[in-house]
Amino acid sequence: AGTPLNFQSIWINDPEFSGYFIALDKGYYTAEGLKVNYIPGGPDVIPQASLLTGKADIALTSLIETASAVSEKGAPFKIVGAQFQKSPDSVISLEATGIKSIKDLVGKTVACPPLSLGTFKVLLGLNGVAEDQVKIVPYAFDPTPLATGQVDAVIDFMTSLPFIVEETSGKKASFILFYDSGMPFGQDFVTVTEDTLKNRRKDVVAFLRASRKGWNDDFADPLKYTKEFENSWYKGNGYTPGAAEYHSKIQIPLMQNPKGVFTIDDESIEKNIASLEKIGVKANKDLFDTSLLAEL
Amino acid sequence: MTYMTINTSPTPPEAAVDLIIDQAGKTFPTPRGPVVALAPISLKVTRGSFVALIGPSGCGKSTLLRMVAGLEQPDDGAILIRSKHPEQFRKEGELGIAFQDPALLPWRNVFANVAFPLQILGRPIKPNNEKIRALIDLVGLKGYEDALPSQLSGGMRQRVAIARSLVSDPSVLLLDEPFGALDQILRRQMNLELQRIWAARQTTTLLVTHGIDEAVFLADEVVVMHAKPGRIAEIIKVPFARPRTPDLFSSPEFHALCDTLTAALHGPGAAA
Amino acid sequence: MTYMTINTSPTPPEAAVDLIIDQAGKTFPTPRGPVVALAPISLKVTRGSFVALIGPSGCGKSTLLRMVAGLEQPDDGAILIRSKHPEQFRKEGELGIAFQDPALLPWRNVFANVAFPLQILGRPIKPNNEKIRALIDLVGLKGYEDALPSQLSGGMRQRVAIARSLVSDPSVLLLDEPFGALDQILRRQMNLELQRIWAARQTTTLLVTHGIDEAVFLADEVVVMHAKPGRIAEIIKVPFARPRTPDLFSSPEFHALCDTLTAALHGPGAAA
Amino acid sequence: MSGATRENARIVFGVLVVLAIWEFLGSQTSWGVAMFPAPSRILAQAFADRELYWLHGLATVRTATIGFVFGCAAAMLAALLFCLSPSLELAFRGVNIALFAMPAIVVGPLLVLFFNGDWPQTILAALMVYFPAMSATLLGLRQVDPRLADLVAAYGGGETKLMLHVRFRGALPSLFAGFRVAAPLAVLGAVLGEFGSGTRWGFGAFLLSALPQGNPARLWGIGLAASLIALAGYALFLLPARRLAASTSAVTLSAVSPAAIAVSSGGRLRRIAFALVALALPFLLWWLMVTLTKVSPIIAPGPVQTILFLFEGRQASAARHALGLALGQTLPVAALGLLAGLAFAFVLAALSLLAPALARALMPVAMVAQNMPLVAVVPIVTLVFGRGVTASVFMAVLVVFFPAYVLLQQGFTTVPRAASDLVATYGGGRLKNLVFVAVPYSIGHLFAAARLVAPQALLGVMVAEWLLTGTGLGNLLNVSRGGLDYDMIWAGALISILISVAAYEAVGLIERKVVRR
Ligand SMILES: Nc1ncnc2c1ncn2[C@@H]1O[C@H](COP(=O)(O)OP(=O)(O)OP(=O)(O)O)[C@@H](O)[C@H]1O
Ligand SMILES: Nc1ncnc2c1ncn2[C@@H]1O[C@H](COP(=O)(O)OP(=O)(O)OP(=O)(O)O)[C@@H](O)[C@H]1O
Ligand SMILES: O=C([O-])O
Ligand SMILES: [Mg+2]
Ligand SMILES: [Mg+2]
Repeated sequence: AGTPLNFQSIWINDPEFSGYFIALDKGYYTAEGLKVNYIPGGPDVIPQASLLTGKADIALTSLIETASAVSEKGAPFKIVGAQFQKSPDSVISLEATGIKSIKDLVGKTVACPPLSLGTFKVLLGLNGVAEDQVKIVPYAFDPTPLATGQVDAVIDFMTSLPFIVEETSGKKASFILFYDSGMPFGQDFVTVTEDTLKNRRKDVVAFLRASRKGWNDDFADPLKYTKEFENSWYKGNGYTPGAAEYHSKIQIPLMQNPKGVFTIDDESIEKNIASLEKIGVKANKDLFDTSLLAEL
Repeated sequence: MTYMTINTSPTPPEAAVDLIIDQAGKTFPTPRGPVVALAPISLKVTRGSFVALIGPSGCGKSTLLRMVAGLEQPDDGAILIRSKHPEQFRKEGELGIAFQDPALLPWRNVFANVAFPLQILGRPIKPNNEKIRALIDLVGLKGYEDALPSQLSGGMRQRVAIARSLVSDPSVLLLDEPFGALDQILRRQMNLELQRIWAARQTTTLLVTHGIDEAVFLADEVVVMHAKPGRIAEIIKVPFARPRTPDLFSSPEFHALCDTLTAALHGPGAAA
Repeated sequence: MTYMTINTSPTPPEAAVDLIIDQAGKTFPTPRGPVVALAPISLKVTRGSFVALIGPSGCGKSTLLRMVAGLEQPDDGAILIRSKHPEQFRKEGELGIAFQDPALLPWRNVFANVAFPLQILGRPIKPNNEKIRALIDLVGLKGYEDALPSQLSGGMRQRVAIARSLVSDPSVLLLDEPFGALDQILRRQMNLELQRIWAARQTTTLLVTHGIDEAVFLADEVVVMHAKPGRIAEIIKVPFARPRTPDLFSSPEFHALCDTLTAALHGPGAAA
Repeated sequence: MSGATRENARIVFGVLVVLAIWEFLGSQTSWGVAMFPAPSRILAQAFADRELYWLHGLATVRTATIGFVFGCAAAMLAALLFCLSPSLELAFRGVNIALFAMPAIVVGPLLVLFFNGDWPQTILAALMVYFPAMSATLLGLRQVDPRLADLVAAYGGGETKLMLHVRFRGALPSLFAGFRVAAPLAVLGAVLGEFGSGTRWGFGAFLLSALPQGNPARLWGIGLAASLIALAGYALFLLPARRLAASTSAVTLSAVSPAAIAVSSGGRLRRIAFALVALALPFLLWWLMVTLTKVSPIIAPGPVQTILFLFEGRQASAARHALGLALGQTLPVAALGLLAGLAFAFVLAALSLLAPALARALMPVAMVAQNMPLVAVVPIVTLVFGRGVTASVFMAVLVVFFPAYVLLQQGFTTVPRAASDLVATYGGGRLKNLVFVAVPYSIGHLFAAARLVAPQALLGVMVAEWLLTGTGLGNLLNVSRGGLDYDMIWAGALISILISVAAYEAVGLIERKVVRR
């Protein structure tokens, strides 16, 4: 197939996307006859929107946004795989603060990205904490307020922040996964439009297959690629080698599945849908199409 | 309707009329109510004649000149220069003007300011270099070609404006107190030069001046205006032969005419 | 060093000197090289005297006035008004000035323009309402108090500037060709008014003018300047008794002195 | 030692003292170490990062330059057209303000959707540049000395000749003021665009990647470097502007106030008619754009859909409620931000007359503050101001003051010497000159500045809401884009633009009252 496959990522280049970089560098996509065009993400990049405008053919998305776009706006999205079985979304705090469970947030100040606010509030409710028992302020990706004690906890991925906070403040940090606190979500769902699924099904399958190969390479020796990409894919992304290594290693258990990376099965679909329901987003199983994974 | 007609002395009957002002008046609306700058006046000026306008401050001299140049529209009546509307006529490049305020372009030096009308008229500067320099010389500013207006004295700026009014070789020349900021010696010099240029080119000239002697020396006819409302009170012919020389200034006839004019200015209807 | 000293006619030996100009000259740097506006000159003016400055256009009259007002710094030498530096002196509100250009603030009406110096000096307007109106009346602009500068004729603007220069009851008055745009009748009137005000308040006055007759009529001494470079050529005393009346204009002595002045202006060193 | 030299020496000394205090706080206090890094640390980090600075810096400079060129070219062309046809300006006023008042949180994602490569950030830079540059240029073109206009007319010259020989040249200082506004805004726009667009290179991307790394020295280094580039852009156009201003202002005072010339004429009826056109035109263009590009209505609802969203269907009242609530939080703060921003701009511009050396010293500080990426200063702002109204107003002022300052300062420098001389002769100092001459003379600039600030203030507060308070319209729009709730985003943008237009027109109304008495 000569037509390029435009792949919209969900964030800037960091170890979260190593598998794809490996597949690109090692020619796994080319071997599948794909010409993958990797488009990095960023705060203003909304991958679902890229799908809708046709800028991207395939995208990594967050479930809540995708599901609500489907149920409320009638967006023609299909999820064909999940990079993270468990979302890295966490409550991250300094160990000294003594936050060991969501309940411990009572009376604390939490910096939460506005986009995660709804989810976080529901999470509080699920754990028996009333909204007004926690002081919530906006969070803009900067760990400084946590390190300096301006806030007691932040809502962020645990893939690099705990390491960074420890490095900068010299104090131990800990995290609580949303997943483990009554809000089991996956993350970085491989999403396409119904049109793409119909017209380029083969390409999407090929993409999943090649990407899985890339991830498997990564799982086998994450540090090798961290080093390798330091001066290519990661260049200029601000990571220290230590943070990149930490990130590469800590994310692996969240992605791995005995049936291979990207796996979604009935069990995980149910969990995700149940979580969506908790935050008031309607969804049904049609949102997911597991048949492509079956063809890998 | 009667016209007050002005002719050069021995008028051939077919002498062309260059300027017709027909019952043209001007009232400015202001927040404090309308201000009559000029009651409707009529005037004819034949080709090549030199007309001086004198009158008290505020009697509408500048307004009249600005109407002739098409910069103000008369409320009623009509103004025709060479049978054309002022807006049309000035496009032909036959109009020269020096305002009461020199109005120099602050970013242009003397040379470029004098050359400005040519540029507006779309005429080339290069072939006129010599002429521009000669005009600058004429007004005594040789050596100041490159000076900016901010580097000139008040009288020097006024002289630039005089040179500029002549640069397009106009056939109708409007001068609004062009010599107001000049000393008497220079003023006399400029009077003579102006007479020379006027005679050589038969330029129909309207000169606003406060110098009665200047008016008598230069003009074929002097239009005396009165104020409140601005109007033409009297038109006085100047019978002296051309060309006129500086000794005219000391002749008794000259002084007599000046006295007549002074009386006309003071006249019974002349408001303070 | 010699001073050219100017005194009111019968000078008591202890007459205070209001203005001392001591070897003050002014050269302007321009891209075309330095322009000597004024060679170093010295001059003393005693308190209450009236000095007229005459000279060809560009001889440095305005520059001199501006130096006295502290608006230009002399290259060398010193200028003292009542033993103070101009910058200091003007703060006392004892200086009145009318520039060659009326320099009215376009957004202020006539009344507010005349009142402007009071505001700058931090004096109240209200109690001076009557005085401001009287000054506007004096310059013949009664009824135009609310008019904006754009609604005035050239001569009217100049008259506003004259009224403004008097509003602060200055003890030193600098006037740069204040009557240039006025007709002769009004000019004579203003001459008389100026004499009256000067006499009543013993205002030390420096008047730049191109009217030789005006200079002789008003001044105690006339400073004749020459150009290239600007300098003082001669100082001529005017012996006529005070108060002077309009008949002076027709006296033979008056004409004789005017001729002397004209000659001095033309003098051997006078450049064109 | 002359007065100026002495004053400059004092300022150098002052700067050194400030740096020393900064160094102390930044290295000796725990909060300083964490969020107010000492200059030495910033420099050391920058040196370590020098290769990255080169790569990112080059990208930003390129993007900003291209954005600057496009934005200014459009601004000059538009100003020319608007000067020739004031009706056109009235008709396009809505579009102009919309382009300016469109929240970056809304535009950013849209640009990223429709353009590839460096174009999203380049276009954002151009968009930020366009309106202020156009306003400054238009102001300069309009304020033609009527004496010169008469001269041209007397020689049969029409609008073209007047434009060619008088307006253009007379507008040069204003044009340069426009450039001075535009250059830093282009950098800011580029950085903002890079921050969001997913590009790999540019200070915005550098900033975004540095942000989660807990390395304040790097963060501040990036911010300062971006500011320095902006400052350099500003300075580039400052020197020629100074020289130009001197040779452009008239020697004598015109009898007509320059502000009175620029106030648009025409009867009330005509103005109302054009106001309606101005209101309708953006909607028409919006509808055209949506229709022609055939974008999914989920992302780009047309005007009808957006209005229906607000007034029909189940969700309408909830949407109106959410927007009303957000506006209730945003508007009062924006009004405060407008006043505070204008006041700050005025004070800074006034200082350029009252205490030029102090203004020269403050200017870079203010510029750096304005260009410092807000995300980098959030922790310190929070520390100093908390997360309440004060913090929002402070952030709004930072975003707002700069174009207003440049315009005002430009106005002050065009005052003819004759007017200042008058003040001087009566012993008036700089303050009296400011109050009685400079301000009334440049009243047109003052109002132009106010009109610029009006939409900006709203934007500034929205940024603060997004980064600091998590309330109001800024937060609503930010949250909505996550939910792909483009109906809400467009509705919010529409309302914020309508408010901006209203504020802009209100300023114009006041101006007409003040200038034409
Ligand atoms: N734009 C205007 N608006 C209102 N009134 C005006 C305007 N222009 C002129 N006037 C008024 O019209 C009258 C005549 O003005 P004009 O300038 O023609 O006088 P002038 O004869 O040239 O006087 P001067 O010798 O002082 O220059 C004056 O009373 C003046 O106030
Ligand atoms: N700012 C300046 N820069 C350069 N040259 C100047 C400047 N101001 C004045 N000059 C020059 O200084 C000389 C004297 O100027 P000044 O204005 O004092 O003359 P003046 O005697 O008042 O003449 P006028 O009667 O024409 O007003 C002139 O040659 C003028 O060109
Ligand atoms: O980075 C910002 O300036 O918002
Ligand atoms: Mg006049
Ligand atoms: Mg002078």
